[in-house]
Amino acid sequence: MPSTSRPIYTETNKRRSLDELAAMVSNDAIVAVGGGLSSREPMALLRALLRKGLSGLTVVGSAHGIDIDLLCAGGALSRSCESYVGFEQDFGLAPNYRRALESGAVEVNDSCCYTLVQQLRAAIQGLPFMPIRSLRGTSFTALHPEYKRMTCPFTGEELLLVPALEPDVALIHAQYGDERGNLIIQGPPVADLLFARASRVVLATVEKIVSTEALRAMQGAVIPYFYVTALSGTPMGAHPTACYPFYAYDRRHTALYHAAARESAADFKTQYLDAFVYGVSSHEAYIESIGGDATRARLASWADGDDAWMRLYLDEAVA
Amino acid sequence: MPSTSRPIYTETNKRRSLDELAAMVSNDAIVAVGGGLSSREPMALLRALLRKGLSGLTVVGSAHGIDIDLLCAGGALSRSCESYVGFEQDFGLAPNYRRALESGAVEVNDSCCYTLVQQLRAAIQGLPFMPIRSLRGTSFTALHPEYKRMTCPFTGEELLLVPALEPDVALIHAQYGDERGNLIIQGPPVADLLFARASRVVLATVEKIVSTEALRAMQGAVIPYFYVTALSGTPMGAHPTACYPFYAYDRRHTALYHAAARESAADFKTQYLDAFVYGVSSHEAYIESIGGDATRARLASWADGDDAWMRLYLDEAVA
Amino acid sequence: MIASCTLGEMMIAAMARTIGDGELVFHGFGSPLAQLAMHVAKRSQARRMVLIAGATYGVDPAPRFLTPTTNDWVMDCGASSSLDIEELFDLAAAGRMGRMFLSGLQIDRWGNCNVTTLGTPRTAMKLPGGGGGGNLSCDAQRVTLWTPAHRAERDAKGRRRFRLVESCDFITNLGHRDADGRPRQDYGHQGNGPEYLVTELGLFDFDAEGHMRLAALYPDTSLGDVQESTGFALRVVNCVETIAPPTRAEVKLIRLLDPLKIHEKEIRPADLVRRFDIVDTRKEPA
Amino acid sequence: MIASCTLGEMMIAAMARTIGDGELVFHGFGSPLAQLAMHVAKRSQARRMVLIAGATYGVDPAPRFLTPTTNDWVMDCGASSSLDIEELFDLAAAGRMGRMFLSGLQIDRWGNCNVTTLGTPRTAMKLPGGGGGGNLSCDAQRVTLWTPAHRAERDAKGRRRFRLVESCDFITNLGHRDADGRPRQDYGHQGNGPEYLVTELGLFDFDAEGHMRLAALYPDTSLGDVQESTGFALRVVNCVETIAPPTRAEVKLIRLLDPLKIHEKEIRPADLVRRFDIVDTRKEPA
Repeated sequence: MPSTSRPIYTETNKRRSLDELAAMVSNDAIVAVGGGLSSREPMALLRALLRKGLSGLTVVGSAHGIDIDLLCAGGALSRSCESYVGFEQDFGLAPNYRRALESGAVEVNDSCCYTLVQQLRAAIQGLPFMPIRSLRGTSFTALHPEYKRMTCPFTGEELLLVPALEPDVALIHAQYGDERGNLIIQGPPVADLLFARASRVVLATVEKIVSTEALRAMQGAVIPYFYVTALSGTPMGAHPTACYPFYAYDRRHTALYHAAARESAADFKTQYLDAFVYGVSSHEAYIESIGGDATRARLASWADGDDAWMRLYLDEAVA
Repeated sequence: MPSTSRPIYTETNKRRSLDELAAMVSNDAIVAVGGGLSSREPMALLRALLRKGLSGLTVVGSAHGIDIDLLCAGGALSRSCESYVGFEQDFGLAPNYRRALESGAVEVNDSCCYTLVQQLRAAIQGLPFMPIRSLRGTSFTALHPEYKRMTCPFTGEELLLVPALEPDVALIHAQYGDERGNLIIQGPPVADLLFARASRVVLATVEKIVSTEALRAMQGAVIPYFYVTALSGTPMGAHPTACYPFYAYDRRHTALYHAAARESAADFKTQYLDAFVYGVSSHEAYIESIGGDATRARLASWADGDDAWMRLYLDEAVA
Repeated sequence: MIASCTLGEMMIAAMARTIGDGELVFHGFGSPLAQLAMHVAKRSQARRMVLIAGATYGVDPAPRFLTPTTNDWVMDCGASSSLDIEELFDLAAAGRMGRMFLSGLQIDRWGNCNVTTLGTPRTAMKLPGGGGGGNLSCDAQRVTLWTPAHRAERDAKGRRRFRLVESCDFITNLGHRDADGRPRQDYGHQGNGPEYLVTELGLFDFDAEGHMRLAALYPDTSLGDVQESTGFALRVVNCVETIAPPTRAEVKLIRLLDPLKIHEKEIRPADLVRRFDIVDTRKEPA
Repeated sequence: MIASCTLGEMMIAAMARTIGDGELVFHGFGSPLAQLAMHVAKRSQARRMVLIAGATYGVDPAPRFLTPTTNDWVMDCGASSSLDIEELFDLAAAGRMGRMFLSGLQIDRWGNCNVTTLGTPRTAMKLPGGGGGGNLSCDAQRVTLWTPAHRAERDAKGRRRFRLVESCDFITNLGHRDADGRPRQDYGHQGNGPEYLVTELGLFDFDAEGHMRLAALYPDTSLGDVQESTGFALRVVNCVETIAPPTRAEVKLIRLLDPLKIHEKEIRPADLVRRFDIVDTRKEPA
């Protein structure tokens, strides 16, 4: 629980390189990964963390996929408190995640979305816990002996108390940011606003760094600068997840990822990690490795209309 | 506390007249008045309530002014749980409010902004209470014997538990709304989003009723339709408080109000209530009574630039 | 003219019919059958329902086509507003969520679902996890369960791995009784628990004890089919009905909404070939 | 060239100097002196402060002119983002609000303030109320108090009604000890309580016990002035200093920010005529 006052960040220029951001994450940290499912996950930053050889991380979050699966493949995790990690109906279970959790290498410590929300809210409000009514009767209470029960002094009913969760670091990919660290998230923010408020350090990658005036004119959720520790301009930084309006979900690349992951840990290492993570020295090299401008153009084609958008998701397009 | 499930409203056409809205508020209700200070208070609806002769209301809110003062003058209240009622440095104390509370006609039950936020949040989350750390050591705890203390089972520290507050009705003035009840609030929402989520009935007046498509294209805070019980298109509905971008705070009218209120209850009745509340049969008649189009144009002149904006607030302009 | 429909379309229609008008309804992610059921209901018997999309939390969106993943801007098109994760879950916690769709890799007689881990105490198989199901199964007023994988064929050793199990290895989503048999009511949750289960073999409701009960079969399934694929003693209503097919308009709507046939990814290959006649006695919706 | 400044400008400068760089600072409503102090600090020694405006909750706004009321769009002009009431108060509750300005119609030796009611137990005079002060006085890391109405003239009966009182009739904002003398630390609040009090007669800090202590006087006020207007035994620092005037640039800035002289509404008529020489030894900010 937060025993001391929470930090704010007021430097006037917070631009850093992707590797500088990665260097601000420590082994064994509690990490909140932003975005969710196939959307706006901070993939470039996660790849940089893997290249750095980070380990022992605990991840917390709501509904995730390739981000957590990749961290599992890279041996970065020791505990998963996510609510969901998978590829939905699209490709099914998350193979690297399964291997890591079934082998015991990563501790199974699943949570639920609202439990997470309430735990983050407690941190944001400087409180040691938040009450919830739900979850009693499920197996989550046995998996989380840290939850406590109380008898409500107003109603006499039983409530569950979930402790404050203050991630050491939040990793967020946003569409836009300014030098001071203001971030604009367009489309569903998932849990990112909560992560930004609850975490001690907030590291952001953004598609575009723009002026504060330009930010102000945009529609979208704003994370005020004083929560943000540092940011990096990282175009295509969420690939292969979507970052609209810049690019859609790269289903073709995800199919390739999942096919390699399904084989075995060894095959995934040679076919995917060596090709797209360890074998590329920078995010720029990664962009080249996935096809550079041609891929960029393909994924931007969603904006050409419903047919073009649909075409990105045809099974025939996944080859 | 909320013992049963909370209502949602899904009628496809929620447009009602101002008087129909007023008819939906009962004597003795707990009422959350939206807006704050000199901005976006639902004044037209409050005047309609006074014309209806409503009484026994409890009001809850953060920082208010002429709205609560007027309700006091009209004898509508029996208890005030506001955090602040006054005219700031501008005109000082709230005369009708003072008379009502000093005479004992209205119970003094002041609250604080964050206490209110947490009590509304409890209602919104279906919880019987919310913890806070602050307020212990002040006199508010004696004024509110309903607050309870607990020893935190995580940290051993003492916390204050404030009970859920579910207003019977929220009265909100917004810039825009659609037939289904979606509302757009531009500029500071004050506590209106919390009021909308926490209250059993939400009655809104709006400057303009527009299509859902038009609403969607606008920037601003949205109150989704299912919280909203009914709404009325009521241009100038916040007068004499501001409703930008339509009109600024009518300082001249407020000066006239305050001068009458300072005199005595009797003088206020004849000089103000009879002229602007009881003596006008409708909101349209009220608009005429305050100068109609000329006043409208004067208050819209803020948009002509800083000098024009400043001119509205010159002491010389208050005559 | 549409003469027949698929199993997926049958299931979608059956799920859609569990939705009442004026309910606030939510589907999670990775659940195209539930997504389509909601869009069908919204356009037929439940025009005043509040449709909240999983993952994007858009209110009443009108997506141009169903996408293979749930958190895609396509799914948010036309939404009249967007909630965030806090507001969505608060709505449920305050008892305002009328209905939620939930599923499980294990579902027991009380409607408990497991999507967390198989094998106990050691994790033999890690499942994806339940998202917000642990919370919403307690908070949503009513729950419709579904699974398109009820059938438990014998494996090479002649054993069946049931989807409808004697007991869940982990209770991700709470049904009518917890692992110790304690009734849900004891917990004082906001919600009333599972009301229906739609599978590819039949439709179930829950009796006064909270026990699952076969209520209807498909034209091509039998009581025996259901019994042999169910890991606990079946309870059956007095008069088992036959699940009605969707109307032609509903089938047309489903095909329009899901041109990529995303929902068929949920259906097992053997069930993809099942066809059901549409004998349209109900009035087509306008 | 500006040769002198007013009392208001002196007070604004003294209040501004209590702000540290990099602090998140908040003023409430109806407090033009505090508003101006924050804008002055933001443009001089505390350029990295996070300035959160009362009532609008705008972050770092640059209003074109001070308005007679606080929740006016003018005050929000140029804000880089806008918080809402929840986020603002959460920031404080989590210990992120570095400083808050608070005042009272009664202020006692421990820095408790009353803006709720005069007269106890019966309300003789209803004051406007404290807004969020009851919460923020506990949560904000540091508090600067101010009042431009310290002077307590004798009334017709020769009695003084003190602003700095022996004890508050109601503790709206918590200082260093509660009504029973219990120290603030016992409560485990996030914040550390009042650090300074700026009045029209002098500047106070708080000693290790949490007791108010005269630390500086204006060039035109004396220890005697302060003592006779204070309702409790004065404590005084060893070496009482003289409050420094603002720089010429600061005065210019104040006059630019407040062309309508809104802040003078806080000042009593007798104090409006006080003037202070500006002997500018400090370097003007760029």
